[in-house]
Amino acid sequence: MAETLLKVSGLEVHFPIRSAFLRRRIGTVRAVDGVDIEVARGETLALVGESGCGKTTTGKAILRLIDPTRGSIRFDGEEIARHGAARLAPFRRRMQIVFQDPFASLNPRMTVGGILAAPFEIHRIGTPADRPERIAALLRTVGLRPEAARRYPHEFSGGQRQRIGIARALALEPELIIGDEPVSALDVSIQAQVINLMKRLQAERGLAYIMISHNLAVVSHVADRVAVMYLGRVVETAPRETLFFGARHPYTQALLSAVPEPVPGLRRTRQVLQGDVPSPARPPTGCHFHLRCPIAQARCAQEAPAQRIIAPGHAVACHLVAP
Amino acid sequence: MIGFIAWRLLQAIPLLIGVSLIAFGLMHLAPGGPLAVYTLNPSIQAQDIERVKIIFGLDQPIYVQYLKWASGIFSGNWGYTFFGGRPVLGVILERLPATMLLMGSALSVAIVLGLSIGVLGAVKRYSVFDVLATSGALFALSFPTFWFGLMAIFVFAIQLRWLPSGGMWELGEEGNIISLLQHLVLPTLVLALVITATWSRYSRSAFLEVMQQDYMRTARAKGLPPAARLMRHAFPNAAKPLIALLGVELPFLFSGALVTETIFGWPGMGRLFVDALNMKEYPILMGMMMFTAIFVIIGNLLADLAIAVIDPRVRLR
Amino acid sequence: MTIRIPRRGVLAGSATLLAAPAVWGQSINRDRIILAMTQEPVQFNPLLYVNAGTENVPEACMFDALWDVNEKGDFIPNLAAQVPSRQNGGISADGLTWTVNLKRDVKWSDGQPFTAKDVEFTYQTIMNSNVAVRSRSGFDLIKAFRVKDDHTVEMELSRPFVPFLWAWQNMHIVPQHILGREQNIQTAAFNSQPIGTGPYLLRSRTAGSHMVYERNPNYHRGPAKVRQFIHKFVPDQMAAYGQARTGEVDYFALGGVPPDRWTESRAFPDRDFLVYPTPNVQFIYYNCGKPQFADPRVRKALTMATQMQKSIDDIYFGTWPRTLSYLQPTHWAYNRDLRDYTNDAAGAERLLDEAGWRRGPDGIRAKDGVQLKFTMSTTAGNTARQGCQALFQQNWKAIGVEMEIRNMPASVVWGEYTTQSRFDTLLVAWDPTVGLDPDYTARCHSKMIPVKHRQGSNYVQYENAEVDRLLELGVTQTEQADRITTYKQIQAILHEEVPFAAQGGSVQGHLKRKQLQGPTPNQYVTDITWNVQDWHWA
Amino acid sequence: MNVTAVASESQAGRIWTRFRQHRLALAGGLVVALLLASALFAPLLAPQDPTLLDTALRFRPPFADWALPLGTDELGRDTLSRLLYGGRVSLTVGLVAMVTTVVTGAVIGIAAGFLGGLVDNLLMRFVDTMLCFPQVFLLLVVAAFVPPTLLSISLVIGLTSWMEVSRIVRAEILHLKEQDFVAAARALGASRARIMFRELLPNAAAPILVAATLKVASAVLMESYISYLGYGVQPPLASWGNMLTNAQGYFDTVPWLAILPGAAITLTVMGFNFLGDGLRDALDPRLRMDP
Repeated sequence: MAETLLKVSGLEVHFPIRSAFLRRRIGTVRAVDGVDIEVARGETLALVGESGCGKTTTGKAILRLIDPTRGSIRFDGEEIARHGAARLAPFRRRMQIVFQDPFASLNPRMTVGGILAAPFEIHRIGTPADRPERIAALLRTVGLRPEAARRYPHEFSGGQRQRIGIARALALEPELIIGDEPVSALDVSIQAQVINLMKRLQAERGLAYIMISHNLAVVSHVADRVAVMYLGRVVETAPRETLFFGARHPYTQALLSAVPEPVPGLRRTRQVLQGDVPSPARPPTGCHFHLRCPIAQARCAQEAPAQRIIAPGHAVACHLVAP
Repeated sequence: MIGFIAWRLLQAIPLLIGVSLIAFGLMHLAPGGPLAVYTLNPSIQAQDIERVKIIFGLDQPIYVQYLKWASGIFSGNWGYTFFGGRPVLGVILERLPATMLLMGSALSVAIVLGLSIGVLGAVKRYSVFDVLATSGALFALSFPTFWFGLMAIFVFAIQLRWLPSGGMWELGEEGNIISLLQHLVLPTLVLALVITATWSRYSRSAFLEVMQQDYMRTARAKGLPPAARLMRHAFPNAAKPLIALLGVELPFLFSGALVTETIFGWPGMGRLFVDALNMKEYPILMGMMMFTAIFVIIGNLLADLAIAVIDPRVRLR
Repeated sequence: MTIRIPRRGVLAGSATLLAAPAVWGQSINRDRIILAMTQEPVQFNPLLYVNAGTENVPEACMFDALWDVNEKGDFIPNLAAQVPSRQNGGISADGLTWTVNLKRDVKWSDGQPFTAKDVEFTYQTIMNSNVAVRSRSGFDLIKAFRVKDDHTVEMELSRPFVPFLWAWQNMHIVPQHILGREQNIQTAAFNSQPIGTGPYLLRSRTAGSHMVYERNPNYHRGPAKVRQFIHKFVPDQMAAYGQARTGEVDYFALGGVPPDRWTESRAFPDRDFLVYPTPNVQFIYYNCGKPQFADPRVRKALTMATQMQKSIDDIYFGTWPRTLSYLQPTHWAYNRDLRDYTNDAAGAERLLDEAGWRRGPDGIRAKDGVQLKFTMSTTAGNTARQGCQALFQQNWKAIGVEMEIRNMPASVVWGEYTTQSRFDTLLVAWDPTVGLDPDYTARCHSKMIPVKHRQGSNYVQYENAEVDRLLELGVTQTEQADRITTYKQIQAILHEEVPFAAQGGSVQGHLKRKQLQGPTPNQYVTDITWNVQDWHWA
Repeated sequence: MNVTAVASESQAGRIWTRFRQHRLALAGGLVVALLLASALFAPLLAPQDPTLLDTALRFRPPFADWALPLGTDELGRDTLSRLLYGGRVSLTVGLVAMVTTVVTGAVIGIAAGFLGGLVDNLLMRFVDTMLCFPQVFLLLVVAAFVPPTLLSISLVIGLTSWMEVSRIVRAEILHLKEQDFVAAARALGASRARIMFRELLPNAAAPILVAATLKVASAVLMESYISYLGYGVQPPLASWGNMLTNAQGYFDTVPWLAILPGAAITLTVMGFNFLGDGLRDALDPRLRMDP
């Protein structure tokens, strides 16, 4: 495996629940409850799970848009989990994000040129004079005409807007881009174009991606490795092929079986999970999944399983999965 | 919800103390005082004024006067008026219902009218209706309330004789609801005029803003009929800043009520406040200030609750 | 426009529906009289002063003084059996002992008998330093107060004081059996639920709106002729005038028909327009303590330059009588020999030149480094007074005098700004100081300057030994002819030395239904309801 | 709208193009410009001294006499001259107060809405406190401490009427700040100031502009009210507001005394309003231009 770019370990993000009266803390939402992931340079890690499992929060915490409660985020070897705004500034250039909703992620009152100039202005890159050229180059990179700079976001289609979002993310020449469901709001036909663009950019620039998605079809297209999250924890991490064809964690298996033909040739034994996803404010004891797990045992209710490596690159957090 | 309300009410206590301190301090620091009233009494002389000053306790340091007042409030005693020596709370409470009625009716009329005009203006932007409504609203804001009040009396009471020119009831008809409604019409309309104008401007803008939003385009694309789009999507979103405005509107409405009540002889707090301000009747001014403060706090609380009802994403904190 | 007609119909229809009596307020209800004023009384204890004019109404309705004064200026007995005089032995030969016999069989409205104890208690309350009483003028001269029997009191004065009659005319008697028990008269419940001996009883009060009085069947001067008397408050003057026109009120008194509407009002066929003189005279007050105004010639020159008559004709629409002294021209002590020297810019310039005030390079007159430049203040927002100020400003500008208008709210301008003589000039209207007696000691005796002697109301800081002497003489003279001579002299001196320049006597225009009888203009009182027990429907 | 046709223009040029297409806005701008010019050149334009009174000529109706084109008031002063000079006072008060109101209200609203937490709580409690006092009271108290110059009157009016703007702006910001473009700006490392004033402020422009136009009118009327109470411009100096106040007694007999200054205020407010509408539309790229 190539050089590790990002190593997240034991990441927790808790939101306090406060009483309305006197603002006492009366509980905690454990949105992210001990996540360990690694991303190598040039690699794409997909972070999958149902909505509410904490994958977006994980992404935002890595970018430090949300402050992590506990745990470590090492970027290129440097611990950034506790950095203040000033020490964080250089890392802002190296990690970027592409949002899910291409309508909400672009400021409607700014021209595309203005939106793309922002990264340069903030980081004082180049001179005002050479900015139009930089912006034009960015637009060309994502397949738009330079004239687009003078237009406003609302004049573009969803796919075009997402390209603008990508262009903005690229402006600072980052090493890691977190895609937070970057294509889920787009029409299927457009999705492929955007994904292909991202893949091309990865190839050209050696970018690493964390692709946050609930869409396994998309994941199967882009990911090198996949991490599956359930209720704030990663339950299984594996290379793409291994995950789709040799998933070991009962939750991953259930997830795969629920999706109609995510990957061509995938074996489908339909497994329906019992019950609802528990509230992250009151997660079950032990293994978070044990209440719904078809193979749960007494031990699962008491002891949280750690991720164990069962094969090279394949880790599973389950007491009942043997290597 | 209950906890939230309780928390906000608890927060109100320091706020009220702050308001009372500032009000008391400013009032006493500002030039002029209640004794000026006595100067105009021809038979009052310098020595009489000195004596009254001591009777009213105005010779004491301000903080002593404040502490006296504050300790009174804590024991439920709002003090006595300088002139007439009547209990302040009673003086205010006997005026309160009339003001509440007038403000309530004017606010209801203004919200309904202002919102309708604003929405129509936003939907039919730059139509004849919109330009007329805009001009009308700005016209309404360009003349002082007393002018509209006097015009209304002149036209509807003196010339046409359709409606009474003032008061709350026909004398001797106290309690007669028909008489009350007849007397309520003109002051309500005059007071509502300015608020309607303000509201129509803000709501037109808020709806215009919302209707340009992408989710409205989506709704249109989905083929929702215009009325449904307006009610289901535009309204809840446009309402938020408007409700925030409503919370602020109360003291403003109160100021408007001052003039309207004076013109129409409406027996509310308006005239009381004006007289108290003119004569520097500190105990009444303090009492009314505390009442306004309580209203503002309740008004803002209600506004926040309303926003939370409309928008489930807003958590009450 | 066919579409318009039904619409109009709907509008008119709904309006008529709402306005049950389609025309408002035309009919007379002979069971009651509705009196409108722009101000509301805030308390009903006649000893605690707030608003003259409006608080005189509850006072006149519910209370009685020892004697009243009628429209001719004659005292008429009320609670007293007769007005004390030398002739009837009520006043001793030296003028120091006053004996008052009280009416018998007068009852308070709660049924208790009225006695000399009540008069004594009223006197004691007036002198009680813990009560903010309206005035002690005259009462502070009482050396000894004796209750001779249930219906006789005797008062001994420290010096002869003829205006003493006015003091009691203006002071209504309060019940000892109720207020005597009160710890604090200032905040007594009595102040809003009074018990009196007067012609009417308070039946109900709607704050901010009106008060309803019911006739007192046992009134000692005979029951009033109309069952109900309603005192209604219409704060806006124009609105009140409107109600008087529509008949929503029977009589509009204070603040009166605006001067520009007098002609119109006189023409209403079913209304009477009454010109009601007040004791109030409007002045320019010159602060003699300021260097600009120390020289009487300057004060006179400034006054000469003003167009006083024009200010009355054009700003008060000619409704006010021009007066040259502190009394209304109809007052018995008014000096009719005074000559109006105003509207004489040339004379003013001569006089200023003579006094050594010469025009400087900027056109403003100056002397010894002092410029003839000053401010004039009055209550802000009084448009008529602002008009006068603008006119005087223009008058003075023409003779090289700069006046700057600096108006303030009443609570500021009449506060220490006035009482501590901080002003340059004021535009102010004042009544005489002891009832309608011509005595003016408080306003112009040199011992009555508050900044110097902590007493009196000589805010202009005027000092003149001859005036002092005459003032002291006037209050001891019992013959009216003697007094007229004295007060004419005082007026003549003031007219030349001008510590305050009189502009005009204020009058009010009242509008009433023709059928309402009884209201009688009386320049000797401040309350138009002085004879309310006689008001009736024709 | 043809995008390519304007693609070569600068952004300012583009806004101007959009603005120019807005006929009402152009008219509004013209009216505002004329009013400002007339106030500025009042000494040149006014037929006579606005304080010169001649009671012999009072209550002249408008258009009856060429020497007194708009008639005279209750003291026989020339109405046109008073309107022109009064415009200087009223426009100054209206504009300065409006700017003060809007700037203060917007800054506090944005700061409270965006920074949230303790800052929000403190600022909003401050707003609540200010709101607890009737504006008249605040005005009188503050005015009593500051010498009454035109500037101080305007500032005092502005500083006692911004609370409404701040609450509206805050409500708007609370809604806006959850949007992804704000997160995107943070991810880029934008400072809080940049986010507040570059990203959020333009999006809250609509209610701010509405507030701005409405405040011009209310400030002009408010000036008359404090004059009436004795702290504003002193007579015989004219302002539109005190012309209205003085006309109160003549509202039925000499109605133009009120109508003329009222019309001047209406004209001003309308001018600013349409100008504001046009500006907002020009600034808001999402709107179609079809007036």
